[in-house]
Amino acid sequence: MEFAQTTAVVAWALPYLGALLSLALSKLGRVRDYIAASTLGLSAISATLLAREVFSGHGGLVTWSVDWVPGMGVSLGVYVDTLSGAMALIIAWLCFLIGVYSLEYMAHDPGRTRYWFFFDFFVGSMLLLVMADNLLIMFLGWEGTGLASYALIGHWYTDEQGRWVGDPGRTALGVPMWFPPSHSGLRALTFTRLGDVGFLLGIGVLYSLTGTFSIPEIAHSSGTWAAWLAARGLLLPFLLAFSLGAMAKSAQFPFHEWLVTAMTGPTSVSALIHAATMVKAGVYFLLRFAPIFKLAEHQLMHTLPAGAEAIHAYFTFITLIGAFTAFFMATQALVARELKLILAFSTASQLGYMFMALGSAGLMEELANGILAGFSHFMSHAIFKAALFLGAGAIIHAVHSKYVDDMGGLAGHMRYTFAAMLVTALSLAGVPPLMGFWSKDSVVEAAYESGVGLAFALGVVTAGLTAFYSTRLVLRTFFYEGSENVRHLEAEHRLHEAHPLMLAPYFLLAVATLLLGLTWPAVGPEILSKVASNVLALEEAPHVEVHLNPFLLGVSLPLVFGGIGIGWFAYQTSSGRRLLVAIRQSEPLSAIQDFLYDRWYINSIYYRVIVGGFAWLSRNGFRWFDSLVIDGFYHRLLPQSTWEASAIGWRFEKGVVDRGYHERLVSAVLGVGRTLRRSQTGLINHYLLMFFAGLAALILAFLVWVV
Amino acid sequence: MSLPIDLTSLVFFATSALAVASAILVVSHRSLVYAAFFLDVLGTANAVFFALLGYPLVAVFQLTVYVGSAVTFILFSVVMFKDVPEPPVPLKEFAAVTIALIAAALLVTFHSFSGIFPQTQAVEMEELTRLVVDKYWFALLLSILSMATTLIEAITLARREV
Amino acid sequence: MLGPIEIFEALMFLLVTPGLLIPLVDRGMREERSGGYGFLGYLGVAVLVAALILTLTLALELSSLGQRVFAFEDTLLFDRYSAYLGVLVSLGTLLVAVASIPEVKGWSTAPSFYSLILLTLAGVLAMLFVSDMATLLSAWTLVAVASYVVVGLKKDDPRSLEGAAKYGLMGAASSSLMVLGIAVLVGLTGTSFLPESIRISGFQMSLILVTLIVLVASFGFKLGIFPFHAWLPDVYGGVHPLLVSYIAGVVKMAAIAGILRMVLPLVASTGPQNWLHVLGLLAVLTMTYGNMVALVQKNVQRMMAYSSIAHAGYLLVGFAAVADPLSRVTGLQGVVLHLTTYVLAKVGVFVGLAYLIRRGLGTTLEDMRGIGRRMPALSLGIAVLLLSLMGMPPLLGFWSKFTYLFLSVVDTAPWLTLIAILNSGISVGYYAQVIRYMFFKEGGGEAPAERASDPEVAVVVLTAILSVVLGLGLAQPIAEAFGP
Amino acid sequence: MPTVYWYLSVSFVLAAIGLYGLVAKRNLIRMLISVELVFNGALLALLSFSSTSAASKPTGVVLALLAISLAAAEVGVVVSIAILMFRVKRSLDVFELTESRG
Repeated sequence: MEFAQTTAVVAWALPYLGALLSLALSKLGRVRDYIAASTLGLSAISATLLAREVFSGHGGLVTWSVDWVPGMGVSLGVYVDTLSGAMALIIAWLCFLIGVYSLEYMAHDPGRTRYWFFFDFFVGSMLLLVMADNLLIMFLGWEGTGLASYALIGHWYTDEQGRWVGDPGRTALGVPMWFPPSHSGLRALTFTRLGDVGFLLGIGVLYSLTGTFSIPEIAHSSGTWAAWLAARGLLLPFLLAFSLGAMAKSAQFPFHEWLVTAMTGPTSVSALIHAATMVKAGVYFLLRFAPIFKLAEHQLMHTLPAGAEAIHAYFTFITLIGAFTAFFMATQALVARELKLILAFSTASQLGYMFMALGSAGLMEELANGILAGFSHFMSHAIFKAALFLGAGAIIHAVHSKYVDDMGGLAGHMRYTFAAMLVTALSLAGVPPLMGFWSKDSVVEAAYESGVGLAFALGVVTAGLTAFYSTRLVLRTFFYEGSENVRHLEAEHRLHEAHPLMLAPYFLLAVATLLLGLTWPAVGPEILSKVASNVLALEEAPHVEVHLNPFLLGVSLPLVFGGIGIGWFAYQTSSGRRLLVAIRQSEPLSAIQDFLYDRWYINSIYYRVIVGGFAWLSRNGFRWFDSLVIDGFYHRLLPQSTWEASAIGWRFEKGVVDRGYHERLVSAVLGVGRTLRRSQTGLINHYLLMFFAGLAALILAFLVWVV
Repeated sequence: MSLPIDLTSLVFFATSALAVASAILVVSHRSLVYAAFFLDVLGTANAVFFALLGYPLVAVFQLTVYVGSAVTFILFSVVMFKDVPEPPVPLKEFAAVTIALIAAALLVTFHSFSGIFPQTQAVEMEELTRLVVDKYWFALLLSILSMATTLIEAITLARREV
Repeated sequence: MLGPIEIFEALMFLLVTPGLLIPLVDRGMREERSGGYGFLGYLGVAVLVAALILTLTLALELSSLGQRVFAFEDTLLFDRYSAYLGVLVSLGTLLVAVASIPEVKGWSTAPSFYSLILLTLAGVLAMLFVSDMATLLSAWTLVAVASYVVVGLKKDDPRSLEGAAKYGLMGAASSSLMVLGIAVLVGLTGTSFLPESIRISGFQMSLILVTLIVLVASFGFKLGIFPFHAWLPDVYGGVHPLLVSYIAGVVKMAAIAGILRMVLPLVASTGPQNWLHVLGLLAVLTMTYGNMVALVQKNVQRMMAYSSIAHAGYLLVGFAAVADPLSRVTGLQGVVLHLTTYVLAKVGVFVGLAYLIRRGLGTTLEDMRGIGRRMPALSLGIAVLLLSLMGMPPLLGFWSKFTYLFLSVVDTAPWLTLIAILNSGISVGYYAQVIRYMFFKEGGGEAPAERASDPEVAVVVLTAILSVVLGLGLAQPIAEAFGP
Repeated sequence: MPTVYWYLSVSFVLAAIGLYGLVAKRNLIRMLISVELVFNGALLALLSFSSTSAASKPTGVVLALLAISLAAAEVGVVVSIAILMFRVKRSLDVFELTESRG
C-alpha cells in the first residue's frame, strides 16, 4: 500500500477503531474520552495528508480496493478524487473540533460510552460514505450514519421533559406537537429509511444493469444503462427513486420533518450530524452523481432525446424542491422560539439552497460552475453552522433554557461567544464580505442561470428571510432586554463565558469564516479550481473566477439589508416592539404566526393521514391482500423475478469466496471450532457431565468471588 | 406428629441411614429389579421424613402415587427387559468429584439453616382444600392436563406399529 | 367486549378441547380416507388461526389498556409484553401446522402431532402469564412432557429416538433443579406468589447467587445456554426439521417465559453487578461456543442448531441489560424484537429444510448446491431469513441485534457489546456459506423444481417477507408498543 | 430434634447420589431410576425449606403435590421412550445412541 492509500484507509478506519476502543476502555472514564477524541484528531491529520496528495501529487486521484465478496463483485475500496478529498478534509476537521467541544460539553453525562461509541462510529461511517468506491460500501456508510444519528438523537432516551423539542401540551389539528428524544429518534429513522428504500432500489437496478457496484464503472457506462432505462420510459422514475435517499437524508420537503425534532439530541450532535455533516450526505450524493447524470444526458442527446429530456426534467425537479425547501423552512425559522430550532429550520433551508444549486447545475451552460456553487455553499455552511450550533450549545448551557424568551442581554457576559456568533450569523445572513455572502451569491447566480424563474425568485426572497431571522437570533440572544431568567442568573453571578475547551472550536470556526470571506476574491478561485480539477465524470476543467453580477447584487443585497433592518427595527426599537405586540393581538396575523409555528401543519397532516390510513387499511386491506398479493405476487410475479435475480448472481460467481473469507480470516477460528466440536460426543453421559461440571464451576466461581 | 424429642431424632437418624443406604444400592446394585426395589424403600423412607416434618398428607400421597404407582410402573418395565451387565462409563471418577463438589457447595451455602427447627404441626386439612380448590385450581387443571397428555403420548410412543 | 381474562379462558378451551379429542382419531379412520391424516392438518390450522386472532386481540387490548391485569386469584398476570410473545408463539405454531400438512399426513403419529402442538401451545401460553410458582410448575410440566414426545414422534427414525432420549433425560434432571430453586424461594419468603417471592434480599449474597445460577441452569437448559446446551445440537441437528421448527420456534418460548417471570425479578436481590457478571459470562460463553462450532459444520441443519445456541447467547445480553435501570427498557425491547426475528427465521429455515427432505434432498451444504435455480422462491426466502439472523441491514435482525440488544449494555458493560459484535462478525462466515452454496455453486441441475402449491414454500416466503417488512419500519414501533 | 439443615443435608446427599447414577450409568432405565432419586431429594428439600415457617407450609404442600405429579409425568414419558428404544435397538444401552454428534 502506498502512502496516499494508507492515509485514505487510515482516515476512515481510525474512527471505527476509536469506537471499538471506547467500548474496550470504558473503565478509563475521562481518559477514554480523550482517546476517542484523539483518534478523530489523527483521522483529521490523515485526511489532511490525503488531501495534500490528491491536490498536488497523484494526478488528483487515490484509489485502493480489496475484495470482500468477490462472487458478487463487492469490494471494500476507496476512490478519492479531488471532490471527495476536499469533502473528507472538511468533515474530518469539523468532526475533530466538535469532538474536542464534546469533551467538555458531555463531561458529566452518564452515557458517555454510548456517546463516544456512536460519535466515532458516525465519523467513520461518514468518511467511508464520501470515500467509498462502490455503491454498496457507500450504502453501508449511509446506513451507519443513520444508525448513529438515531442513537444520538435518542441519547437522552429516558425522556426527561427538559430534553423535549416543542411545547408540551401544544397540539395542532389535534396532533401533539412535542417530541421526547426516543420518539424523535424513531421519527428520524422512519423518515430517512423511507428514502433509503428508494436508494437501495436504485442500487439494485444499477447492479442488475451493469453487473457492478463500482461508482467509476457506473459513471463510465452511464450512457448504456441510461439508454436502457430511457428506452423503456423508466429513466425519470429511476432517477427520482435513486435520489430519494439523498432527499430524505438532507431533509428536503416532504422529508424535512425529522430534522426539526432531531434537536432532542445533545447540541454537539446537532452541530455535527444535523448541521455540518450527515445531512450533507444527500448533497454529496448529488455532487457525486449530478456529473454522471449529466454525462448520460450528453450521450443521450442525439440518440434518445426523450432520455435527455427526462434528465433535464429531473434536474428541474431537484432545483424546485431545493428552492421550495429553502423558502418553506426559512418561513418557519421566523417564528421559532427555541434557539436550536431556529438553527434547525435554517439548516434545512440552507440545504435547500444547496439542492437548488446542484439542480441548477444540470440546467446550466457550464455544469462545473453549478457544482462549485453547491460545493462552496456546502463548505461555508458547514463551517458557520457548526459554529452557530456550538455557540448555541454554550448559551443553552449557560442560561439553562432552550427558549430565546429566556435569553437576551448576554453580550456583556459572553464576549467571545458573542463575537463568534455575530460573525457566523452575519455570514448566514449573507452580509459581505463574509464567506456566506460569496457562497450564497454563487448559489443565487446558479439559480438565475438555470432559467427556472420560480426557483430564482424563491431563492432571493429566502435571502431576505434568512437575514431577518439571523438578526432576530442575535438580537434576542445577546441584546433585547434581559429576560427574568437572565436577570436572575446575573444576580447570582452565574453567567460566565464558556469553558475554553468548548469556546475554542467555535471561535476558531468563526475566525475561519471571517478570514475565508475576506480573502475569498483572492484564494477562492484557486481553491475551487483545485476542487474541480479532477472530479469523476466532470470532464470540462472550469474557468473559475469570483465575479459579482450587478443585477443579482442589486436584487439580493437590498433584501438582505432590508431583512436585517426590519429585524433591528422590530427587536431593538420601542415602536418595533409595539408592532410585535400588535401582531400578536391581531387575529389574522397571529393565525399566520401559528401556521408557521406549527410547521405549516405538515406534521399533523402526516400523523392524521398515516393513522387514519392504517385504520382504513386494516378494514379493507385483508380482502385485497388475499386476491392481489397471494394470487398475483406470490404465484406469478415472485417465482419469475427470483429466477432472474438468481441468474444474475450466477453470472458473477467465480468461486473465489473460498480464498477470500474462508481461508485467510477464519482458519484460526476454524481450529478452535473443530476442537470445541469434539466435546459433542453423542453420549448422554458426557452431556450430563458437562451440565453438572458447568453448574459446579459456576457456583464455585461465584461463591469464591463473592466470599 | 408429636413424638418425644429423642424419639424424633432417633427416627430421623434411622430413616436417614436407611435412605442413604438404599440410595447407594439403587445406583450400584447389579440387578435392575433390585434397584427398583430399593427405590421403593427410599420412597417409603422419604414418606417418613415428610411425616416427621409435619406433612402427613404429602406422605400418604407419596406412598400411594409415587411408591404405589410410579415405582410399580418402573418395576413393570424393568421386568420387560433382561438384566444386562453394565460396562463402566468413562470419566465416572470425574463425575463423582464434580457432583460431590456441587453437594458440598450447596451444603456450605445453606448452612444458615442449621439453627432453624422445622415447624412440625400439620397443615389444616380444611385450609389445604380451600387453597387447592379456590386458589390453585388452574394449576391443578394444568397438572391433570399434563397427566392426561403423558398417558396419551406414552401410548403413542410405546405402541407397536402395524 | 371480552376482557383479557375471558379471552384467555376462551383460548385455553379452544386449544385444549381438540388437543384432548384428536388422539381419539385412530388408525381405522386413516385407512378409510385416502388423504391420510390430512384432514387433521386442516383442523389444526383452523384452530390455530382462531388462536392467533385471540392472542392478537389479547395483545392489542392489553397494549391499549396500558396496565397489567391479575387473574385466577393472582396466579396469572397479563401484560402486553407477554401477550406479544403469545402472539409470536401462536403465529409460529400456525406456520408449523400449515407447513406440516403434506408431510405429517402420512405419519402414523399424526393425531399425536396435532394434539401435542395444540396442548404445548396451551402450556406455553399459560407459562407466559404465570405469576405463581405452583402454576409455573404445572405449566412447565405440560410443556416439558409434551415437547419430549414431539421430538420422538418420527418413530421410524433412530435419530428421533436418540433426540427424545437425550432431551428427556436432561430435561428431567433440569426439572429437579427447578424444584430445588422453587424450594429455596418458598423457604425464604413463605409464599409462592412470584412478585413477592423474588424479594429475597437480606440473606447472604452467596445463597441468592446460588439460587440464581440454579434457576438459570434449569431454564437455560431449554434455551441452550452453554454449558447446559449439549442436548440441543443433537435434537435440533438430528431430528426431522419439521419437528425441530416447532421445538426451536415455539417450545423455547416457555423457557423465555420462565426467565422473564421467575429469574428477571431476582435482579433486585442479586445486585446489578453480580447479575451482570453471571448473565454476561454465560452470554459470552454461549455465543462464542455456538458460533465457533457452527463454523465447522457441513450440515445446514446442524449449523442452524449451533446458530440457535449463539442466538441464545445474544438473548442473554438483553437479559443482562436488565441489571441497570438505564438499560433495562432497551434490553427488554431488544429481547422482544430478537425473539420476533428468531421465531420467524428459525421456523422458516427449518420448514425450508423439511421441504428439501420431503423432495428427496438432504440438508448438507452439498445437497443445497445450486438449488437457487430450481427452487428460487424457497432459496431466496431462506437467504433472506439467514441474512436477518446475520443482522444485515435493513432486515429485522439488524434492528433487533444491533440497535437494541447489543447496544443496550453499551453504557453498563461495553465489553459485552464488543464481544457480541465480534461474534456477530464471526457468524457471517457460516450464514454466507449457505447462501453461497444455494446461489453461487454449480450443480443442482437434477434437483426437483418447487411447486407453488407447496405450503412449506409459502411459509418460508411469508416469514421472509415479514422479516423484510418488519425491518423496513415496523421494528421500532413494535418495540415501543409492546415493550416493558 | 433435627434442624432443617439436617433434612436438607439428607436431601442433598440423596440428590447427589442420584446425579452420580445419572452420569455414571449407561442403562436407560437405571438412569431413569437415578433421576427418580434426584427428584426425591428435591422433594425433600422443598418440604424442608417450606417447613421453616408456618406460613409457607400450605404452599409447600401444594407445590409438593404438583412436583410429585411432575415427576410421575416425566417418568412416564421417559419409560415410553425406553420401550420405544428397546423395540428399535433391542438394547437399553445409551452408548448406542450416538448417531448425532460433532
